[in-house]
Amino acid sequence: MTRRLMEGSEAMVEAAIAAGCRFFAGYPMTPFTEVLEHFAAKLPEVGGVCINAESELEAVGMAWGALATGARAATGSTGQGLALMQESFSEMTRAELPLVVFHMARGQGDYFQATRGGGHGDYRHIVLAPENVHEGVALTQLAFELADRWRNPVQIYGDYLLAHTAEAVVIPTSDQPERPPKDWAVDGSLGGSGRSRNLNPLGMEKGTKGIEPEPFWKRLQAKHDEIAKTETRCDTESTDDADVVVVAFGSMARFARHAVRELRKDGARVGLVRPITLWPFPTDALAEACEGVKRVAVLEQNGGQMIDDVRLSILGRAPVDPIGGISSDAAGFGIGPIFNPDNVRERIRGALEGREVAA
Amino acid sequence: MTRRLMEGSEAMVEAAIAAGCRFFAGYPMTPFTEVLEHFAAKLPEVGGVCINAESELEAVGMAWGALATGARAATGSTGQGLALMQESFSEMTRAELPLVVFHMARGQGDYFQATRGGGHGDYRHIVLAPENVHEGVALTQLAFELADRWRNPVQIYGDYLLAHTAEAVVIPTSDQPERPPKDWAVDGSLGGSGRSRNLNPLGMEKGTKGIEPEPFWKRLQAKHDEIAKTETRCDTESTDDADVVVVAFGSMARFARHAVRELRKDGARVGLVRPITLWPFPTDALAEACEGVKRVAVLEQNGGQMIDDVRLSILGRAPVDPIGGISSDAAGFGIGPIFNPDNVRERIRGALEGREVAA
Amino acid sequence: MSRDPLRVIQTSVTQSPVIKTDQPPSEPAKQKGRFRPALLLHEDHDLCPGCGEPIAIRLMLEVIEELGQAQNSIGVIGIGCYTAFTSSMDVDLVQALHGRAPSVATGAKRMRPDSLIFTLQGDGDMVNEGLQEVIHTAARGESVTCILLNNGVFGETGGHMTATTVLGQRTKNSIEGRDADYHGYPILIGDLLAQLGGTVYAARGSVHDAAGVVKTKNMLRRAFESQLEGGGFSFVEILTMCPTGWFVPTAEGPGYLDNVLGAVHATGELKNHERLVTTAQLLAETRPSGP
Amino acid sequence: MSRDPLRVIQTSVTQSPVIKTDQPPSEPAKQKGRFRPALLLHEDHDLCPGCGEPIAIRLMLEVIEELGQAQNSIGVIGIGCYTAFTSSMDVDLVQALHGRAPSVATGAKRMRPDSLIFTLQGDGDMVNEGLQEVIHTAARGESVTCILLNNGVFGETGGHMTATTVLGQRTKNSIEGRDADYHGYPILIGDLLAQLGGTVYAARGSVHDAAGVVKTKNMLRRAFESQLEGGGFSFVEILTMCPTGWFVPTAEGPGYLDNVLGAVHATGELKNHERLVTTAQLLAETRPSGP
Amino acid sequence: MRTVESRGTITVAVDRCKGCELCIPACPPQVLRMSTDRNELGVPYPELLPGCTGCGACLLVCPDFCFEIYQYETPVEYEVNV
Amino acid sequence: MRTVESRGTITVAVDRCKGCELCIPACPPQVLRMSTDRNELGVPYPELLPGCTGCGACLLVCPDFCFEIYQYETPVEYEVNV
Amino acid sequence: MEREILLSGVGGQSVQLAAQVLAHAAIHEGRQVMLLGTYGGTMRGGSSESTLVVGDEALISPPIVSRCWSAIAMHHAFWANSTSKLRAGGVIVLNESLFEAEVDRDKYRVFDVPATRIATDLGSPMAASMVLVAAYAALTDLVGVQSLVEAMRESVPSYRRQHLESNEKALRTGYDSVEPGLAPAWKGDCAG
Amino acid sequence: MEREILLSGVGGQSVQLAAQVLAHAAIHEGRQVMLLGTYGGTMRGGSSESTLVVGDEALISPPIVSRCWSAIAMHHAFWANSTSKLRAGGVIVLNESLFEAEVDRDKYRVFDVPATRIATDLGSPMAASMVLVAAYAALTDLVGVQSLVEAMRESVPSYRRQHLESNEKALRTGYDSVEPGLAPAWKGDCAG
Ligand SMILES: Cc1ncc(C[n+]2csc(CCOP(=O)(O)OP(=O)(O)O)c2C)c(N)n1
Ligand SMILES: Cc1ncc(C[n+]2csc(CCOP(=O)(O)OP(=O)(O)O)c2C)c(N)n1
Ligand code: SF4
Ligand code: SF4
Ligand code: SF4
Ligand code: SF4
Repeated sequence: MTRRLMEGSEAMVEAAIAAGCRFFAGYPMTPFTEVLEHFAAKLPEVGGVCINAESELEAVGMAWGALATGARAATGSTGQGLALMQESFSEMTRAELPLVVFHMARGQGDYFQATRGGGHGDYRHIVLAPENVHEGVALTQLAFELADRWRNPVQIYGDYLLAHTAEAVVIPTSDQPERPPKDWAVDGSLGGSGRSRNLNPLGMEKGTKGIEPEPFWKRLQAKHDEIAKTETRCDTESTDDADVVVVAFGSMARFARHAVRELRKDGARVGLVRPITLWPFPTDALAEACEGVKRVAVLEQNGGQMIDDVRLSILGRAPVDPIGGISSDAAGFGIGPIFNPDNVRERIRGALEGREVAA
Repeated sequence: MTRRLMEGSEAMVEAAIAAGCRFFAGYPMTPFTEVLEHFAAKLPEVGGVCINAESELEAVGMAWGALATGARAATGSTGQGLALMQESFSEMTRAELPLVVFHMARGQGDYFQATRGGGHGDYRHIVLAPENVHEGVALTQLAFELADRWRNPVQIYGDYLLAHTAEAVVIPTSDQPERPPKDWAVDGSLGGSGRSRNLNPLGMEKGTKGIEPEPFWKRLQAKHDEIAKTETRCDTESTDDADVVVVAFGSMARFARHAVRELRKDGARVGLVRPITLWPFPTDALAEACEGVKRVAVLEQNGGQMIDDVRLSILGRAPVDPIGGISSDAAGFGIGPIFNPDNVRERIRGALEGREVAA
Repeated sequence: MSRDPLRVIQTSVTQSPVIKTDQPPSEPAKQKGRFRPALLLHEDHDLCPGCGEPIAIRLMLEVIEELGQAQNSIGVIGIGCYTAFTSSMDVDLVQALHGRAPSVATGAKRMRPDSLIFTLQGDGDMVNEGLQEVIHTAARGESVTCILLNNGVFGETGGHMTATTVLGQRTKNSIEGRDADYHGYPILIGDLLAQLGGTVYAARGSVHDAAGVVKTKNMLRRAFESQLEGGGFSFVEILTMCPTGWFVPTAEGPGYLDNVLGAVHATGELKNHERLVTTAQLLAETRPSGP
Repeated sequence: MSRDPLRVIQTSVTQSPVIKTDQPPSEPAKQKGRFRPALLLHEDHDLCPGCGEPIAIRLMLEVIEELGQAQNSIGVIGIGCYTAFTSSMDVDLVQALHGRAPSVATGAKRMRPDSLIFTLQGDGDMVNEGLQEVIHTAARGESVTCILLNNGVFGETGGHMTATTVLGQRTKNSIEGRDADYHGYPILIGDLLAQLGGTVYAARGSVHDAAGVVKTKNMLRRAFESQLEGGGFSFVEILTMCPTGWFVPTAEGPGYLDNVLGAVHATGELKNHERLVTTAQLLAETRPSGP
Repeated sequence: MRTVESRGTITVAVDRCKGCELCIPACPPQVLRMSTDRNELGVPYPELLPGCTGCGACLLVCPDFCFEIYQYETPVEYEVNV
Repeated sequence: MRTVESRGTITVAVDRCKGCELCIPACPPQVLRMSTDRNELGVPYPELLPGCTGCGACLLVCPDFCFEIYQYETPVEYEVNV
Repeated sequence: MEREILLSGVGGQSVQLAAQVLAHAAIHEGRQVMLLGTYGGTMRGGSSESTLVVGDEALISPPIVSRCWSAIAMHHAFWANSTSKLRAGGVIVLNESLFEAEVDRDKYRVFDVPATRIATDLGSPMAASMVLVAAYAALTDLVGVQSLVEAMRESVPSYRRQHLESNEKALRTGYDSVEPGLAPAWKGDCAG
Repeated sequence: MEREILLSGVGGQSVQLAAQVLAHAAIHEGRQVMLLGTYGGTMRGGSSESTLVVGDEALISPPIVSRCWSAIAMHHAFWANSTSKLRAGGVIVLNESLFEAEVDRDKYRVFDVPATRIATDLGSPMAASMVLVAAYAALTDLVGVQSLVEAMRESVPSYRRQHLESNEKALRTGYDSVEPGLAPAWKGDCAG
């Protein structure tokens, strides 16, 4: 169990392979490109396959096929590329395929995309947002577990900083829990018997005529309700006596945590709630952590997206104010000037003082 | 101004053409297909062009090109096809193109897609949800006006019932308000002069080096804030003394209205709020209409999507309960058994009696 | 429904006795053909009268059975009228989205290189929505077999023009006939695929008559065999009747296919390992007098 | 950066006087060529040393100017390294998404049939992400001109394999060289497009040497002229150096282009109205001894 | 009157027939014709006249899986009025 | 010593040159060579020796728009040590 | 006042055309209408139904109704849906020539019209639905016969122009085949 | 305790390699590290910077810092960013051979190391960054020289294996070129 210095992209790829991922397909796009490159280099070494797909649409289709055979498989991109995969995402959710998606976003503006999706109909992906490379490794492995457990796609929402920051990490190897048998997958062996399978997103059964989407979709909805009940994950710090609770996820939370600790040193009563699962959103944990606070300050690097979920959790019991905003570097890759400890501390101080914080 | 019996799809196409739409591209998919068919038949008659695009991705791209030249242009599909257009949708919003989208959905499960989108980054479309064919005509014409006024895409969220129900309608002709000059469009004439244009989603200016996305995106955000302030539209009925307010949109609202009137006849204190703009959501109007109510009942044909916006409007001031649910016909086209006046009335009665209404 | 209910069926009524055909013969006889192929769970389907797709599906299932691949096959099915057969085809299947089957097949093949992996797609699915997928899959040389049911229209959505619709053909949105100036030219997908480096077998058959059916079955066999030999990409295009989408009387479907579609999308083998033939060459051979 | 900063530049040092070139000559002389084409707002750009794309862009802008189309052109630009030129090209432009330019050009052309509408795309953009768009646009016979800058890699994202990368070529994700079995075969996009009914002109040029540059410019002229004649789809593929993506020293770019890319994607006219030539035929003519 | 030999015969799933008539021209000896009756679906269906060779062409072209094919061990003969 | 005639000449935007050397082999009379000096960008740039014909090949292949081309009305002669 | 009319029959019986003719005729007479046709199955012989709502002013009824005032039945095959929605006292006009199901004649006001026979007698059996809607119009006074004729001329697609004459004859004959105004639509309130 | 180190220089000066060597060496000595490299511009000669945080336990610092404890400067060109973040009393180790900017020697603890000259003297001018980080390590006791050598062996990519020897020599010479422990990293609290 040696620690190795790895950028987030490499560490997560190693974690995926250690978790049994044997297929990857993707199309380059900054800052996701390195994830693809590492899969391309490392998967063949373990007998896996990485395809440099000709487009994002083809990448997600290839992952679909690999998953259908029961393999652990993944794809990924940035928000732009994932936008192209939205039809597949919603239908793969309905086909109950355990897809894992590496989303290396250009910032946090894709929160809605990740949590509400742009596919059609009712469906949800589990969305995990690591704060740092260590957690990137852990959540990558969790992603494969959850995907299989629920037969539902899981997205890992990272960004440029997560992909490119190197830390000394340990990749846990195969002390994985026993995997559930994939008695739904197709291996081609069941034809000619009347027990052949039809892996499809419509609830269509072999030997019957027509489809019955309503009961099928309701069953999926019930599954999503169950996931929402059992799979929320949340990290809180110093919320017990807090006047202001800061809510932040992913890389932004790293800066928020640093600022909260510094401000605490100065005696400020400020706490942090960090949703680890963006969906299901940790509504209850957040509500509990914010009981009695004077203000909830939402620090997100976008025009205001997660704040909806925060408000839905607080439901008017305290003012919920944005202290983040759109922030971008010149290349548009998502490392905006908001990623600055002083800047973040000033924003939080503003919230503590009840000032309105300009985006 | 004769009234003519037309299905929603035909009426909306005629309304679009009367509003000056001269380009359409689409790919068939039930229940959107007839919109495409009518455009294909009618646009050439007025010197316009309708292309039977080879896919949804190509359809939206063609509309992009037509819009760039300053033409009024549109595309459309069902939620599935629109899922494929998500990358274009978000980037067209950033390129400030006045796209109109005819979304003939398979039910109401695409509320999130329409209001939050599946593109990347911060962007919004104006979403108009007609209740019937008459309003379909009016909102189609409004869509083209709003798209031009704000240089922002506008979606019309319809469904199978809107597309296929025939009503006797009048198509208002060119008594359109004066159109703002499109001093941003490209007609090819500005080259060689140093004043040529570059119509792009990145805020890139001619003659400069590099891009500056942050101020550009912040300006768009400010525009969206402005739209949110000025363009909400909402229809309320019998809410003044209501114990229960039902919130419903589009075709579902037709059934809700019918039920509310019948229940009022029986003396029940029930009212209706119908968001006409799904984005911007009429938060204030809804909050006002629901002041003092015992319960807000959300009737939507999906697993619970608009209810987020309703709760964000009510913010805990009254219980907000779902009384709709997933409901589909066998073909999955979206005419589920929930579209039944008795059924809807019973659900509302349940809300009046404080019962939990099963989906 | 293209069938005009008022049309009176013209049959040559002779004085001959009509033979009872409601049950197997009582005289000693050997059964040479069954209602349905072994790999079909039941005969029922909702496809239109005179549709060519069920005929093609029969062939495909027969070949899978005959090659002993019933328990070693995964089909990836597109979206079109033929999709209705996913509940009755007795092989393992994956339902793909409209246009996306070749990529799905690719992922499956890479994880199960020894299985027979095929796609079943319509022309709308493969040549419109998913053109890029099939070309890249062929160029990549994936050892999968893509089967195209080409009727020159979107059957399922009501008979609109596709990228294979031939010039002059009437469809729901080219009601005066496909016009090159306004609608462009049809794509000879077989030619595009045959010339790619990764393609080992490509052929175009038809089910408009019994001879065509027999030839098409052989093409399917050769395609699957190429895949099992592990060589690369194989492709069979099958011209099928869609009287509904064509707005022609049902019984005229085969003739329309032969005279209209077949005059452009000529049938024959386009590539068999080294041998490469273009559709133009096939046309010159099989219809020297022109369409 | 592919350039090794330690590499010593070898130039043949003679005893000749070095001529001052920091300003125009004082002797009477006629200016025959300017730094930048008239339709470029400034010379600065961030593309790598030895990149072939700026050379191709110069040609394109010169032809537009020479045809008198400076004030009648709309360019639709894809996403790749060349996108950086959108701020300096002095023609009206529409920025398209990666892969989507041909459809955007289609919509623009249909609304402005008299304008010169062209796309500028890389091989990743056109032959990977947007393969289907350009093929359908050609088949549809849209009177637009699609210009492909083909360097066989995704330059912008760091030199990964594309659908035109030739066998054996080293790229960032085919580091041992493109292997047909694992990565498949390159697509000769010009051949696919040339044979479509809607295409009137298709050619493949190169900017690896001055003769190639001159020929390529003529191809661009013929393509634009075909469009202005209203005939249908026209296409010019231009092979460009990407020393960065190829992992070769900058100065070796032209030679690598000629010997590696050019040996597969042979240059020449593929279609000029009725005359259709395949790349295989071009190769046989221009490189009879083989690559 | 003349004698016609049937080397084979068929069974027809009449109620599955959709009346498309594809089988009629497909039959090489031309011994299929459409009924004047209509089946459960309301359409005419094929009737067999003497002279079937058991070639299976009808089966090959029928989209509705209506045919089974038999070959007699010994041909069967029918008397036919011409 | 010998005399070399320049029928044309060039101006070079030295500080824009990225040192790619594409112009060197492109020059038909081979009168360009890379400098030993480095420019603002830190790279060598082309120097002109006598014998330029003003053909413009360097301009055609330069990706950085570094060349202007002139043709002399009367050729200019240079003395060269060989 | 709003009147809901459910038309039903077997695919191929021109049920949708009949509904359109009724709808167009109502528009001619200044009324509001709403019409939604639904088809079952893809094969000939599947169900063909249509819901038509006619009213004086802006309609409140949604396009799918739970209860209706009247029903027109070309055939008994897909009749169950209509009968389940009909209010007690509702008006039924049925095609006596083909209709073979039980109808509760105490609960509903039932009128039997031998539409197919009348149409066959006129030499155009396919015009039976015209006969039936015209009879319905006469019985209920929903619309006049002249409006029906004009509406039919608008509704028949151009490639069926040859049927205009026979359709007109069918409408007029059907209209005259019953005693008018027995079940008036626009007097009194909604039955039941 | 956490120590932030900003390394900066011009592209081509092996700044990123130097940062990695320092990071790997810290890992060898059981510490937590975090490293983020950033590059400016696409051309040679653009900025090359790296932020390295080394600490005893789970790090709190985010990958971009506002204030730092020390800076290593290979060149003055992109020095402004580092200097703006340095805390008063912060440690600066600079490449005296090339560095030409003004530095406030009252506010910071500045150490001049002629790294490029030393490396050139050793016959490998490209190893100047090795000299400089080793000198830094010695001055701050951040890591030992043996760790540096091993870290360098891990960090150099396989196609640069021929430089292992010269790099090692550069590290050892750099380490010995200064008086060790003058600005200890792990004693006392964060300066300023
Ligand atoms: C993304 C997407 N767009 C459109 C559709 C609607 N659609 C379903 S089937 C079909 C046409 C199928 O045509 P084809 O593939 O030719 O098969 P056929 O129906 O003729 O057998 C279309 C357009 C869809 N399912 N998905
Ligand atoms: C949908 C989408 N996927 C991926 C990208 C990322 N991307 C930007 S440029 C590029 C490669 C461009 O390569 P090419 O078109 O060959 O042009 P070059 O850079 O070589 O000039 C890629 C993959 C993108 N912008 N959009
Ligand atoms: S529409 Fe055409 S393809 Fe579809 S079932 Fe009918 S005949 Fe077959
Ligand atoms: S990466 Fe390649 S294509 Fe891009 S600028 Fe550099 S050399 Fe040119
Ligand atoms: S081919 Fe089949 S379905 Fe068609 S008429 Fe003959 S038996 Fe009936
Ligand atoms: S071609 Fe241009 S950039 Fe390259 S060395 Fe010559 S002058 Fe410099």
